[in-house]
Amino acid sequence: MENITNNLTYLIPEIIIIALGFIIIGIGIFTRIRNKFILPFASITGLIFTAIYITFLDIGNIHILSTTDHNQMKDLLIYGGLLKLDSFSLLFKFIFIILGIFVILMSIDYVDKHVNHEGEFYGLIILSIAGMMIMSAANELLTAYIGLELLSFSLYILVSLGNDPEKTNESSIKYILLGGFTSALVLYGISQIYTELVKNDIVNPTFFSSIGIYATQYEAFPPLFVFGLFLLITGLGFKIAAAPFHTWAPDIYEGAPLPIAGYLATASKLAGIALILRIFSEIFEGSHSSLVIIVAILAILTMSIGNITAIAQTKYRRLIAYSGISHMGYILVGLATNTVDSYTAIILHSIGYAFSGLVIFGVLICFYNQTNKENINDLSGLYKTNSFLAVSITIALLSTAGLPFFVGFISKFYLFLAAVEQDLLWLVIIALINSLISLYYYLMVIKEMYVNEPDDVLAISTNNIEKLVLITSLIGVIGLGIYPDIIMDAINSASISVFIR
Amino acid sequence: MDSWILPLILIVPVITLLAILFIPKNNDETIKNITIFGSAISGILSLYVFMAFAQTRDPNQFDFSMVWLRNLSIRLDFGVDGISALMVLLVGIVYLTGTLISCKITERIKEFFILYILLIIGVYGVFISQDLFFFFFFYELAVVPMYLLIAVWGHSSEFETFNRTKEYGALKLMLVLVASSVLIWIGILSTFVVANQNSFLFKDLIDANIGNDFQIFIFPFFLIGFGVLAGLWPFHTWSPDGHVAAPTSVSMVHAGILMKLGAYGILRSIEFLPAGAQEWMWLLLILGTINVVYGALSAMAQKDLKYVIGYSSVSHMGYVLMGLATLNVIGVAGSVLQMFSHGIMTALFFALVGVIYERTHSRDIETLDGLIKPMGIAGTLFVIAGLTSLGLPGLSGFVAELFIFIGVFQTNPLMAILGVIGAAITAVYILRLIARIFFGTVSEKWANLPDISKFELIPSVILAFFIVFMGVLPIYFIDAVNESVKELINAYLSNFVAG
Amino acid sequence: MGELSLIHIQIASIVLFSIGIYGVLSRRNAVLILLAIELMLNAVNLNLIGVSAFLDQSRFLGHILIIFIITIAAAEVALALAIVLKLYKEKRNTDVDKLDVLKW
Amino acid sequence: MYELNEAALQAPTNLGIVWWAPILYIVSFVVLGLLSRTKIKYTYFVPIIVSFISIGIFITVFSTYVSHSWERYSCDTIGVCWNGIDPWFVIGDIQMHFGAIIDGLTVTMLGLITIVGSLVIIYSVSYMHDDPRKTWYFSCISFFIAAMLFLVLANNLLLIYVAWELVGLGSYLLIGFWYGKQTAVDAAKKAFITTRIGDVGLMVGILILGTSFTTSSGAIGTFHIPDIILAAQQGMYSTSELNWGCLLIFLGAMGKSAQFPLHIWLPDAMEGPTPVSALIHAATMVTAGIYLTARLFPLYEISTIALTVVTVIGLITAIIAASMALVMNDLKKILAYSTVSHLGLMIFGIGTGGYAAAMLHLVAHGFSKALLFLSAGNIMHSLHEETDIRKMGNLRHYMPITTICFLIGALSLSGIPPLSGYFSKDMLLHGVTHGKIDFTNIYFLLSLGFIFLSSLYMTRVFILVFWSKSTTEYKDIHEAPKTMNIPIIILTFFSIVFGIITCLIYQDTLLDIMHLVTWGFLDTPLHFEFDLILTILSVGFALSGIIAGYFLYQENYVNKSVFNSGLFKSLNSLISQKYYLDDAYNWIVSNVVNKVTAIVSYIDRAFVNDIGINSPGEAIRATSNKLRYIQTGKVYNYALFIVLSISVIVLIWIFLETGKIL
Repeated sequence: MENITNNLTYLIPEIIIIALGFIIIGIGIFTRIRNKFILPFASITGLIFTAIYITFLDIGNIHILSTTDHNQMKDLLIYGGLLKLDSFSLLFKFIFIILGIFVILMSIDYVDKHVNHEGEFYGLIILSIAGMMIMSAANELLTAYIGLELLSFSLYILVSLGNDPEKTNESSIKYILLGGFTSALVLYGISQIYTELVKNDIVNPTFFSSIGIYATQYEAFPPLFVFGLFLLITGLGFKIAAAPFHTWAPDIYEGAPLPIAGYLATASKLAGIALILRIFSEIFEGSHSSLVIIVAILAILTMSIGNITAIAQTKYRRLIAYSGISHMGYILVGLATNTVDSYTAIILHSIGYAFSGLVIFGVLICFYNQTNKENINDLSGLYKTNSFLAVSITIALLSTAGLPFFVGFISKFYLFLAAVEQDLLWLVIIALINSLISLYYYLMVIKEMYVNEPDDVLAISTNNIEKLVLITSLIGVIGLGIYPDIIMDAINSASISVFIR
Repeated sequence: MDSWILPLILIVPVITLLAILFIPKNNDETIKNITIFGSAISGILSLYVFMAFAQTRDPNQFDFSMVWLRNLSIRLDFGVDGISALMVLLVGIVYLTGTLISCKITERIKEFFILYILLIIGVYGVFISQDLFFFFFFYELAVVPMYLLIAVWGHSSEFETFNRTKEYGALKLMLVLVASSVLIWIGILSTFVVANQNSFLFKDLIDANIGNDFQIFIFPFFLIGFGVLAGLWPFHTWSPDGHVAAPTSVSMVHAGILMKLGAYGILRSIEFLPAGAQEWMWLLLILGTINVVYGALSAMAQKDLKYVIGYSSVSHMGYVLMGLATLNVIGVAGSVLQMFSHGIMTALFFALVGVIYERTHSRDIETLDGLIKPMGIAGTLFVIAGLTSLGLPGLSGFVAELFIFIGVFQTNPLMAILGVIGAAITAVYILRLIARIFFGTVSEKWANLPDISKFELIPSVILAFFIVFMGVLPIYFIDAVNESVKELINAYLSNFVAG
Repeated sequence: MGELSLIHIQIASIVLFSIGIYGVLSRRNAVLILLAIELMLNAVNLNLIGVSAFLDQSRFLGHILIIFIITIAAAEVALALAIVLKLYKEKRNTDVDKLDVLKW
Repeated sequence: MYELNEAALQAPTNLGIVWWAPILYIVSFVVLGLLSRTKIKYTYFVPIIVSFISIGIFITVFSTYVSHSWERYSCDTIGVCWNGIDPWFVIGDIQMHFGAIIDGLTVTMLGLITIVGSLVIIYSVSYMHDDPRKTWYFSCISFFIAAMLFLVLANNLLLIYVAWELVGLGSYLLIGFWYGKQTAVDAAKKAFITTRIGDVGLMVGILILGTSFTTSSGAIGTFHIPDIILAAQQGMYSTSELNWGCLLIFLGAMGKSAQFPLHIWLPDAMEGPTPVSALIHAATMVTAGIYLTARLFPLYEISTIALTVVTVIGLITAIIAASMALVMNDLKKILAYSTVSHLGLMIFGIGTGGYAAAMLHLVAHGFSKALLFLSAGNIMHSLHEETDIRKMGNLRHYMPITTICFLIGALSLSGIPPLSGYFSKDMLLHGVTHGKIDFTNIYFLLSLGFIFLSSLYMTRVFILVFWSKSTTEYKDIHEAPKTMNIPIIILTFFSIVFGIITCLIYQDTLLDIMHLVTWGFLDTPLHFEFDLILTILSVGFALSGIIAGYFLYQENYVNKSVFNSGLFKSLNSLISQKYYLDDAYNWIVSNVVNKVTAIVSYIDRAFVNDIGINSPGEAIRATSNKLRYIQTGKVYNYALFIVLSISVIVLIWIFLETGKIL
């Protein structure tokens, strides 16, 4: 009892958020609110408060910057080590909250137009944030699984809140069926791992750390354990839409409400990455070269399929989905590298990716709200109809293509440098060729917007909130590109705390 | 003690850019004036840098250094030696003149200038950064705006034989250049790892004494990667199409400066990969020679005025590459001078082609004739540029090409002879061109075209002035360049004396 | 016909799991697919209970896992059924074969 | 290791004044060039004044030079003239100074250029009087003369190359002066390109000679002519180097001096204004090649192969050009071909070792041919640019002065004593007979044939233009104005007295000057020796040519039908088609050059671009269109996909671990 109560103090952020989520849902259900701003702003205030709490109060004298070098690294296990409190988790929690805030801001108009369950919409977003926070803090398979499911369930519902009934139904059915299927696979994987660890009576058989211990002890894994491991990887890969588990992503992005697609593309992928980093930093303990190779193969598949398939797309949602897939490929490159540097790079890259993803979806939401058009060539002449949107999305696309002045360049450079340091030059070459291919379809989009004439010249307007969101995230994209050093402390401490432990 | 001159060279365009950014769209005049003002300041700064260097010849006088990214120990490290000082001057000149020329642009002038200045920032950055990472950073940055600049403000070319859209030109340019930069990525990353100095600074990489085998393995990546931007055969086709599609001032910057980035990159990579350079320079020599002859022959076959110039710059970049390939003081100095000379010359060419196109709305050599009668000044300037490109003494091209010939002749006489023959071919097509479009009887539809206007005359005259100045007093430029080249080559040679 | 040992349970769970997978792959009815997924989950449970009963008598961690899994599975099914119901309301059938608007 | 040659005496400082001649001309070029778009009249006074000054300079230099012992003076840096100036540029360690050699050769050329130059300028004043762009004309003339002066002063092969190119540019500008005329434009283009082909040889030759050895000071070589010659005499060059160097440089000389087969540009160059033809294409520029060959004669002396080539080329040119001059009907073209043939004679003379005689002939021919061109200018000026001699005749009644001058010029070129042509030609023949070369007899006979031909066509021209009945009657025909006649008369005077003065009165002075090009080792007579047999032969052939011409063209003893039958016919057509050389060149241009370029550009498009650059992109796009169909949209397919990929991964794992699949 004693233990539980004073552990609760460390969970205050999660508690606040969950509470907030329920409150918002409640308000949404039990009251009739005409004003479209009340609910989102209520939830945003809550989130901002939590963010501040996470950033400035140091919880159990751990804060985001607590681990700047390997020696004085602090972390804190709570609930008997089920959850781990360290700079990594704090950083990611912070990021999730920020992303949540942005997504909520972006979706105000959309919700007003297309969604009739405001409360559920915002509330579930908030709940999913809680899920992601648990994922990032989880130190144990079951906890991780629970966080994952909390996230997934919220997303299942959110996906089904779309406006176009046919597409929405299809996408939500697909999503929940495949999600359930993979979660079953994951569970089976967990059970196999549990079996193996218990066999070799390792204490706490479901802890990540014990996987690490096992991996260090045994060079050759028994087949069932490997099978379980791969099932686990499958589940995580499904979460971040890495090939060959990516097939759901384009369809769901197309069917889901646009802000939720953005949310899937940014936040939930980051959550998956957080979990993957935690688990793989353990799995890669000891020398298991063939595991590295397999991750590398997955990376190649993901990059290539994502980029090459993207070229043929005609709907911008699917295009973005595929480009997101290819980015997960780059991150898998970093994973295969598996050094502190690569982890730092991964975190930097995913932050940059999230920012540019926010910009892209922000622009597309504005566009969609006013035109209800979904094809890439509907974007034609966007520069004429609204130059601000065109410029923002151009910058975001160029950043994701990895061109300088934008965060994409330095993060990619960092990622690939780390990989080359581990003699993965061949992998890097493939990645570079892929980023070249990606540039092609980004340029196609840019061409549509600037060179071609708009087919109907109705000026597209942007309200202040959208401007705010876009400009803030653009500042993120460009600022980090020009001087990334400002957030390097946080990222370093995070990567050290997850990698070195 | 850091000098703030070089950061200033970057900051001034940035400020100009921001200033334009916050001016509302509609008042073009203000935007033009601000850009001209800013470019004038940059030009003066560049001139100052070059002259100050020519005075003292102290390569460290402008050093500036600050930490940029601790994790990778990337430093923002600026400095110029004779070579880059000359290049900075080149950028300054072309920037100013290009700005003046592009005052004719009417649509979306704000955006045009923003992208244009972005391009300029990129090229300035490449020439002044002493750090491999930032070298590449700015290198890529210089490529970024090209697509929109060409695709939005360019011209497609329709002919009965073929027609090529500006989108195609822009796309090909962008993709080929980025593809080449993939090679440079690989080169830089693996060099950094192998050098193991935990630093991207050129001087650290030079001190690293990278192993020969690795050098020999990695140098081709730099060679081809940078070479593509220098129009290296057979990867040159992006350049004529890009030139032709691009608007005037962009062609000026593109052919005048951007292609020099490639050669400059090769020059820099010789510094820290001497063994690789020694191993591979035969390839560069051969390809460069092919560039010269092949480019000249293709230029002779073109019907489009701008294509002729485009291929001629392919051919002239061939001289630069040949000079680099000699790896002796004379040849390399020659190629540096050729970079400058060709930069000015081709900028003048494109400026005048732009003038002609403005007037006649045709670039078809067959239809243009006798233009020197209505457009005397433009014609005279064009003839000056043409004579420069065929290497006439007393104009900037001669000394450079002479150096290159002598340098190459010492390493490989056959190639030198081919180079000289290439110069002769150049003479043939340039004279054909001039005779075709400027002399002869003027057809009445051109008979009363207006001659060159103020905003076109001033930049053209500035460029022509530098051409003649360098031709008549080459010593001033040579002295500035020679010492740095000597240092570079001696450092290069010392690698083999040592081991 | 010896007494029950862990290996039997594991084999049983693998078989069950495979059947579940087969069901997911072969059924065209959303509800049946859900049932197949449930089958897979139960395979997991079976495996866990066996392992924890035979090898993990000190802590019975497996049992704890099972409790959680069952709960979550229940929630998931509920959610899924809701969505299927929504689908059924509009389409009057739950055949996933008809759901291929979103592709390519 | 080779030591730089310090032997050159320090020149008397007032020789430095020589630099002012080209510099003043440059000034005049710049000034007039800037004024050329203004409406100011009388701008031509600038070049006139400059030309007088330059003649003064020549006289000073000449007298200084003569008054000192006739050594070769080399002011190795312009510093002798202007104290303390940077080198023009620096190649590695080689410093490129404006250096001058002042020796007999230079002085001779200086005299020719300054005198003929100023006369032509004066002549042009009234010839170009009505042209709106005459300021630009005079600017170009000044530019040309300046370049020419630099060329003859330069002590350094690179400087010579520079001046060489600039001279070419001057000629280009002046030939194409009337840019409205397509023929003029084409002629200018042809001239520049043809000479440029020769210049490739020149450049490479210079490179060979300049960089084949390294000096003790570690420089990569030297372009300083005395050093090169010294090096050659000390055997620093391998035989092949020397042969190639000399031959290639001679290729350049062939281009400039219109030697067969590169002579084709010179007749076309007559499209330019006539005074230009007189200055550039008779007296000065075309002699640059002869000058260069003479300047480097010591090298040729060592490389016998080159010398033989020089001799043969010269002789071929002389004969062929003379034969063409015989059948042309365009006054200026005839003069042009005769120029070509005389240039050939000079080259031939150098080849046989008689460079002194060649230089003498160069000057004599320069004066006489300038005279002839200017007279032709008179004629055209009064006949409204008519140049077809068949439409002329009987002009002696209308323009007596021109007639007399023309006659004297023609006779001098035919080598009738005591005109200057006679002396130089005789010396040449003397060189042939006494020179240490093979096939002397053949050479001698051919040169006699040349003499016959040249007198023959000169007679033809003179008779058809001035003597025979005129087929057309002229309107408002008049003698040319004084400003045009005075230069002609002066030139006439020169072509009369020049030979006498040099070869009889002051011969031991002047011939030595002519001769000192050879750095003191002599193999041909220093003095003009009167050789009776030789004189009889040469003069006899010349006279026979004149007589034959008289009977052919004046009295028409032989009716023309003879020429239209049998051997004569074919020969006639062959010659009048210029030996099909132009056709050959045109064929090459249209069927080889253009084809090649077309092929290259096609390859560039079809292979390098479309296959090399485009096709990868196409391929990727195609793959993408295939690959997108993985996405069937069926949920169970997705599930299957997942399951399959898991099993594949497991297989891969097994393969990686065990090295075999199952």
